[in-house]
Amino acid sequence: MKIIVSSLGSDVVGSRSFRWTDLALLAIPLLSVYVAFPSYLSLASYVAVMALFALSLDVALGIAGIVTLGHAVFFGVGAYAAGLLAIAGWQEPISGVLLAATCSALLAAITGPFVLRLTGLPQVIVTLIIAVLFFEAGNKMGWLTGGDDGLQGIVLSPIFGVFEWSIYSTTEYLYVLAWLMIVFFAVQRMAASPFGIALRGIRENRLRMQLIGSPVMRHLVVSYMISAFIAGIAGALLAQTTEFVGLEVLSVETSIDVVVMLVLGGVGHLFGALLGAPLYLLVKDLSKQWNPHAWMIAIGFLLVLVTLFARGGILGVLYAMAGKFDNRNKDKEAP
Amino acid sequence: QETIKVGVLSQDTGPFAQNGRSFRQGIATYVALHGKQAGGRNIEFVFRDIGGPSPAVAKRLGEELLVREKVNMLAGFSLTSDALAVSSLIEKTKTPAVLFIASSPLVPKSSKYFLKTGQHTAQSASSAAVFARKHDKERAYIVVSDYAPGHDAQKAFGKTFQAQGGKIIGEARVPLSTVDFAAIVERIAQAEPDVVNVFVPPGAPAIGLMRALAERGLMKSAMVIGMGEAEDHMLPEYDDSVLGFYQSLYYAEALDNPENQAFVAKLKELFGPDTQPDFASASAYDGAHLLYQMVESQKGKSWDGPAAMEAVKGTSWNGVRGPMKIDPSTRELVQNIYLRKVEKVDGKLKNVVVDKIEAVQAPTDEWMAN
Amino acid sequence: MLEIKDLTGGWGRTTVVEHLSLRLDQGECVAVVGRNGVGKTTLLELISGRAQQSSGTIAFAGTDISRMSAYSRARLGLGLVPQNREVFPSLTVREHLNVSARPGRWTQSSVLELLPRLGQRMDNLACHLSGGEQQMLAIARALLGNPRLILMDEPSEGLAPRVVEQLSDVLKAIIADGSLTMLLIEQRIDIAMELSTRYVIMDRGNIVHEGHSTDVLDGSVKLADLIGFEH
Amino acid sequence: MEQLLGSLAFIVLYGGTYGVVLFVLSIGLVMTMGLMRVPNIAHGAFAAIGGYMIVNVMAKWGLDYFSAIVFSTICIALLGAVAERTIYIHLYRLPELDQILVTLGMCFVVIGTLALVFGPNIVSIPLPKSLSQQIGLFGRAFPVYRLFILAVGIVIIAAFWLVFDRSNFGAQLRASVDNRSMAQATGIPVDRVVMLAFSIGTGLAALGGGIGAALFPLEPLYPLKYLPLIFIIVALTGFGNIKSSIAVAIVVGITDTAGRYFLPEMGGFVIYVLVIVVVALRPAGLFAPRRES
Amino acid sequence: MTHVPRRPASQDQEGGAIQPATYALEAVGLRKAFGGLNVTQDVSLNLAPGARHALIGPNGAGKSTLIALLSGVLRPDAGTVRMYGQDVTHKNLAQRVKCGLVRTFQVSSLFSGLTALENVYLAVSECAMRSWRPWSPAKADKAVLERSEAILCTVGLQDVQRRTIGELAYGQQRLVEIAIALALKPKVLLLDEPGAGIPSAQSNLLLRALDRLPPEIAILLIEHDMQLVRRFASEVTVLVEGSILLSGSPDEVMKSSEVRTVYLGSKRTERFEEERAHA
Ligand SMILES: Nc1ncnc2c1ncn2[C@@H]1O[C@H](COP(=O)(O)OP(=O)(O)OP(=O)(O)O)[C@@H](O)[C@H]1O
Ligand SMILES: Nc1ncnc2c1ncn2[C@@H]1O[C@H](COP(=O)(O)OP(=O)(O)OP(=O)(O)O)[C@@H](O)[C@H]1O
Ligand SMILES: CC(C)C[C@H](N)C(=O)O
Ligand SMILES: [Mg+2]
Ligand SMILES: [Mg+2]
Repeated sequence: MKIIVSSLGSDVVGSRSFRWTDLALLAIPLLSVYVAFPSYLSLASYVAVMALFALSLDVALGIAGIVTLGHAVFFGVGAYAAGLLAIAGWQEPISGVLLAATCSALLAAITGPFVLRLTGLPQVIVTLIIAVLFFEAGNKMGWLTGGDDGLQGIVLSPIFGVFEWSIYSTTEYLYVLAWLMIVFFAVQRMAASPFGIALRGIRENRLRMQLIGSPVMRHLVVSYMISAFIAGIAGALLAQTTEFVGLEVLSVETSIDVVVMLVLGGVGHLFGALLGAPLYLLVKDLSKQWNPHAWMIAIGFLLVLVTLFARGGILGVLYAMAGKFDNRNKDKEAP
Repeated sequence: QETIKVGVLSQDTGPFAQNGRSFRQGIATYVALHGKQAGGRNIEFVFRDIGGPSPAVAKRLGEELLVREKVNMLAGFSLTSDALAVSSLIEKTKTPAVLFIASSPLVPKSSKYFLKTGQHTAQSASSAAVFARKHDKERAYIVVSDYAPGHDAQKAFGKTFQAQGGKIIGEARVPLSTVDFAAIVERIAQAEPDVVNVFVPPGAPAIGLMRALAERGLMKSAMVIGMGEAEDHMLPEYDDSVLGFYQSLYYAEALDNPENQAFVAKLKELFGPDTQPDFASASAYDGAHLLYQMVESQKGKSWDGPAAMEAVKGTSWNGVRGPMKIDPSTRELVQNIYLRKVEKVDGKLKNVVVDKIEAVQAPTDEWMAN
Repeated sequence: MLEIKDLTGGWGRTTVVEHLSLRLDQGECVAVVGRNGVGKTTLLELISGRAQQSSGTIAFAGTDISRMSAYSRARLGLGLVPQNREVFPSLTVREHLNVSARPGRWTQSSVLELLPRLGQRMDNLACHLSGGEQQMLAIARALLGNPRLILMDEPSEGLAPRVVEQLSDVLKAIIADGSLTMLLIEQRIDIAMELSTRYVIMDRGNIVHEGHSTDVLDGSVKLADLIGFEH
Repeated sequence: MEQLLGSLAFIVLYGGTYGVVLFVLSIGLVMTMGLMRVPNIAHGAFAAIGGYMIVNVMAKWGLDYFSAIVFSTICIALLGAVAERTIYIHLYRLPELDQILVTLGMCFVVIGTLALVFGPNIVSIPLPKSLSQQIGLFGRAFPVYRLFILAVGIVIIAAFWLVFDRSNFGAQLRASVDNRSMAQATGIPVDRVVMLAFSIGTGLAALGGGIGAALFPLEPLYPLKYLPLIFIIVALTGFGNIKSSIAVAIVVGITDTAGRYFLPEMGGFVIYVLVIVVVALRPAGLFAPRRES
Repeated sequence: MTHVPRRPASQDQEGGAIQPATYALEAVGLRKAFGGLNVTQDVSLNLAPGARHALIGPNGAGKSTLIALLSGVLRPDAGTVRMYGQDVTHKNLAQRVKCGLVRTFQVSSLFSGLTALENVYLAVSECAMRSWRPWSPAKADKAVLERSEAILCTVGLQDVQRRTIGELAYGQQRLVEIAIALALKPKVLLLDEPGAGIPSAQSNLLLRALDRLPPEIAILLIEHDMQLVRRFASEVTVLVEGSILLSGSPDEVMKSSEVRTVYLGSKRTERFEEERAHA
């Protein structure tokens, strides 16, 4: 069975490329959160971390078509690596994030060739199983991970040696935001690059891609590593901002959560990840306040409705509206 | 009039939702009996649901409670990891926090602002071993779920049982997700123990384990002893296979001290006659008492969290569980551990108190370490 | 047999066929020719009920079938050989023949006699067949349903010349005796003209020219000019 | 020696019945996923609804165990038919990822509703006296309940053989799924065939949820909790091969039981490792007997 | 028409090391069986540089399978495939493409979610070794983009290059298939029924596109349309039941009575004779 990912393939070659103004457009609302809701910054930085995580999934799922229910493995490894580094005395945060993310990417290099040989449901199932095994391994290796008790005692030195961490999450939020923007920009570039198009080609038709001489497996593994690297960054940021790592970073629920976030936002658009994470957490929070068990019902309905009626998530809807507009122009151009 | 806010971090949804419900019930019952005020101040509880084993969320909610809600104290905590996640927060803000049931010895050590009204896992586990030896059980098999609390329980039972001259003939840690215990029970049966010590999370695993043990006849041929697997309100979920199951814990519904009678009566009045208390609601009730004491201690002064803590360290009082005392050096409780057995009373399954071990102290770190 | 009036329709919201009218009598074979992408396939699929019709009527043997599902149309006696073969990849050849069979002149043995190659591959999954074998299977499947009107979209594609020849001989005979009506799309003009009695030329979703196939065969009409191919 | 024999008897009998429950629980998904190509994550939800229904009709209407099981199986089969007509019908055309998401959403809704209505805790189905006894078999006590499971399994297998080997039904179903519109144009009553198949699958899920409740306890999270296990059966079966799914389920049941018996600490994961090994050795072989096209 | 390539005069099969390689593509003793069915039985085939070779045969004779073996989609059970003397039997698909061995598919196999332009772009950028560039925007690579557009122009698809493949008519998809093959700068081109679905009168466009290819490219074509075969090929091989029945010039082959009985049928041959008389 082939799993086709329902992203709306935007015409990369034909469309305008990413501009710096887009980044500014993105940065303004995010920064205004900082000013407008100073008491929500801890939530905001959590949301930003999850958005980054969802973005990493979008690289694998939306661009390269790798369907995984086990992405939390990379998130978790990044988180533990960052936590352990800090505990071991490596307290510089930025290099800590990069080292932790490298661990995730290396792991992807190891599991990648195996997972990526598969497609469709076998791939889904194997990623799920690997995730289950990693969770159990995390639990078993209590001497390293703290097992069920979690990893505590993470202390970091100030960012650039200047900016102190604060319990009001001011530093944390800006720190996470900076990472998010940088990564987002990089991923945007990648998606519109020849490499990005090659990945989309693999997603559409793997055999055919081999037949135009493309090193499909190597492309896939590299994209998987990139995705894992970003997931590792997200995990490391979570560890650094919460100063704690719990086993749940490796859990299957985390993997499912991130898929749901991405899908609500819209797969394959990158912006979708940024929209999906807040939407998901908002709905979860609001419905929980109404009734503790209601959130699953609310998210469930949302998932059904979005998939059936708003193909491509919120962003898909926006694009479709913009697309109608676009088509009209296209028709005018045609002779 | 000034209000003291207490943030309660609990699990209202997800696999530990039962705990959250009990926390709310325990607190509500205490408030109903003792009013909303102490030491001339209003006390307000603010609840937050962590919604599953998610320390990152616990930490975030803790931060929210402190920053946005400006709570003066924290309370609740089902899971050790939730408590550990906020330890750096309360350390930085010098906020007292009362642990209702998180029972790992790591927690009080992680911050000096933790108090607890639950237990040290070893208190119940060691008492179970003492009780088994009292009944001349020689050969013990230990089966625990493979996670940190399980490891603590396994250690404490085994150590105490051997120290008292018993023999451990087998030990197994089964994965947390196990619900079909037929295979491990088969092994246990072949080892022919006369006491089986268990520690598994309540719910599907506990029910599965009891059923498998009964099916293999072990419930009769051996003493099966656990911790909080079959509280009274869970018993309707079990069938008769659970008959004869022993549990050691610091609370039992059937305790007949006046505090408990008042508590149970009010609880049933508030939440319906079918509501039953458990160790979580009892701990929440006793925890509420401790919180009120702390507020009381600051009567007439401006609020000072660390001072309030200092004031209650070393106090002793009669909780719904009987006499309890905070050990000022470790901030662990000295309390009675009750041995209960599931029996049929008037055709219904009930936990009947069969023994109690008085003034059990928490073991030292050195004892736990080796 | 088939009467199409003012038919408009296409795929989803895109309209491909516009205000097209066409009439087929019993025992007739009409060939539809035209360049790539002019909407021949779409016309056929509108008749079979798999494309979306937006206006106009299609009457089949006196019944208005415009609003019927593809299933009801098939049950009424419409057979389809689609352009991409569309065999069921997870069914064997035998299963194809079983699920499509309905009583009539075509039986499993008579179809296999016409297409003996299929008989040798009875227990193969359709996705393991060669291109031509899949085409044969698509034809066999349609014939076994014993339709009164058969819609064929490029049936000769991928078939060896000898098979095409045999097939067209047999089909010609049945059409001649009046028991089958056919709407044929065929890129190979020689085959199309040989089989059909009439032809229509489509361009941009409509019929722009009609004529008798014999005129093309005897060279009095040059089709290529009409269709507008570059040479 | 005797001990070894005892161990073996235990593993075969318990593992076998465990496998049968897995088979009944997963056969519906083998059909929907393998034949109908819908990775129906909500499959377990039907099993859970069926289980809760059994509990409630037994408690509220006083139905006995066996009638309650039959009743709920039929109800859930009907529910499945309705769900197919109203929801799943929109899914066939969607990409698989979307199918996963919609059914996952449905699964969430069911979990939330069950928790809301019946509380977050586990509920159990009381076994009748006749099933909770033990009888001697192979020189050891053996619960009658497990024999009952075996018997149900055999009946179901026989029924499947009748429906799928003796009729066109299987082929019609696969054709309908391979290419819905072409199947319609071929004159196959696609809607009826698919609905029937779906309803059989969900009915059996409910049956499995009911008879297996002692092995897989009912709780709101049930639909997701046992999903990996059911997935494993479906995957190892090689998508859609109903006949081999019984063998696979029993092998999985026995391997799992043996793993838990010989390696209590890690045994729960033997089966996962097995799946990974199988996939490593035969990435296409076991999973996909036919070529994609 | 095009020039007629000559067979290399003498050729020593074993002496690859000594003699400079002369054949563009050389298959020796290929075998393939599916289960019990021998689909390819000891097939040997040579294409000289610049060859215009057609492969014909009844349905199910094993033509597509042979192409699959040559292009590396399938592994042969026995036999060797060489390109310019280099053994490529154990190279995978991608490596063979890099060596210049390119094929098209009988049933279109395209990137259906991408536009026609992107489809070709993929091939061009892969061929230009650009596919590892993760940073520079794809559209900034003017060389690649222009070549892609030029290739689409040769097959007459310039008007629809911004449409996704799913929106194209079948015949147009077939042309994209060929455009991709051309984009890969083939040295040896294997075409599996490229004409299918393209109106016979329009196959000019196809032939013209092939004619514009550098003459040293060797082409192997599978086709059931004899007119196309005759206009295109200088040599024809007939495959029946997995083995080669005969090879020769189009005229020779089509005159053969055996070929008539198993493949061409009577009328078709007559018409062919007629056409030849006209030509
Ligand atoms: N299944 C489909 N979905 C959406 N659009 C389609 C579909 N099939 C065809 N089209 C569109 O309809 C238009 C007409 O195509 P159609 O296939 O009817 O042409 P045709 O005359 O059959 O061409 P050809 O000779 O290439 O087969 C094309 O522009 C195509 O994009
Ligand atoms: N994977 C497979 N399993 C079993 N049989 C196969 C498989 N692939 C191909 N075949 C069989 O091998 C034979 C040769 O197929 P192939 O596609 O090479 O034929 P072909 O010469 O290209 O025919 P056509 O002209 O119809 O395209 C066919 O009879 C086909 O059924
Ligand atoms: C049995 C309970 C008192 C133990 C508790 N569940 C804990 O996590 O520590
Ligand atoms: Mg067409
Ligand atoms: Mg072929």
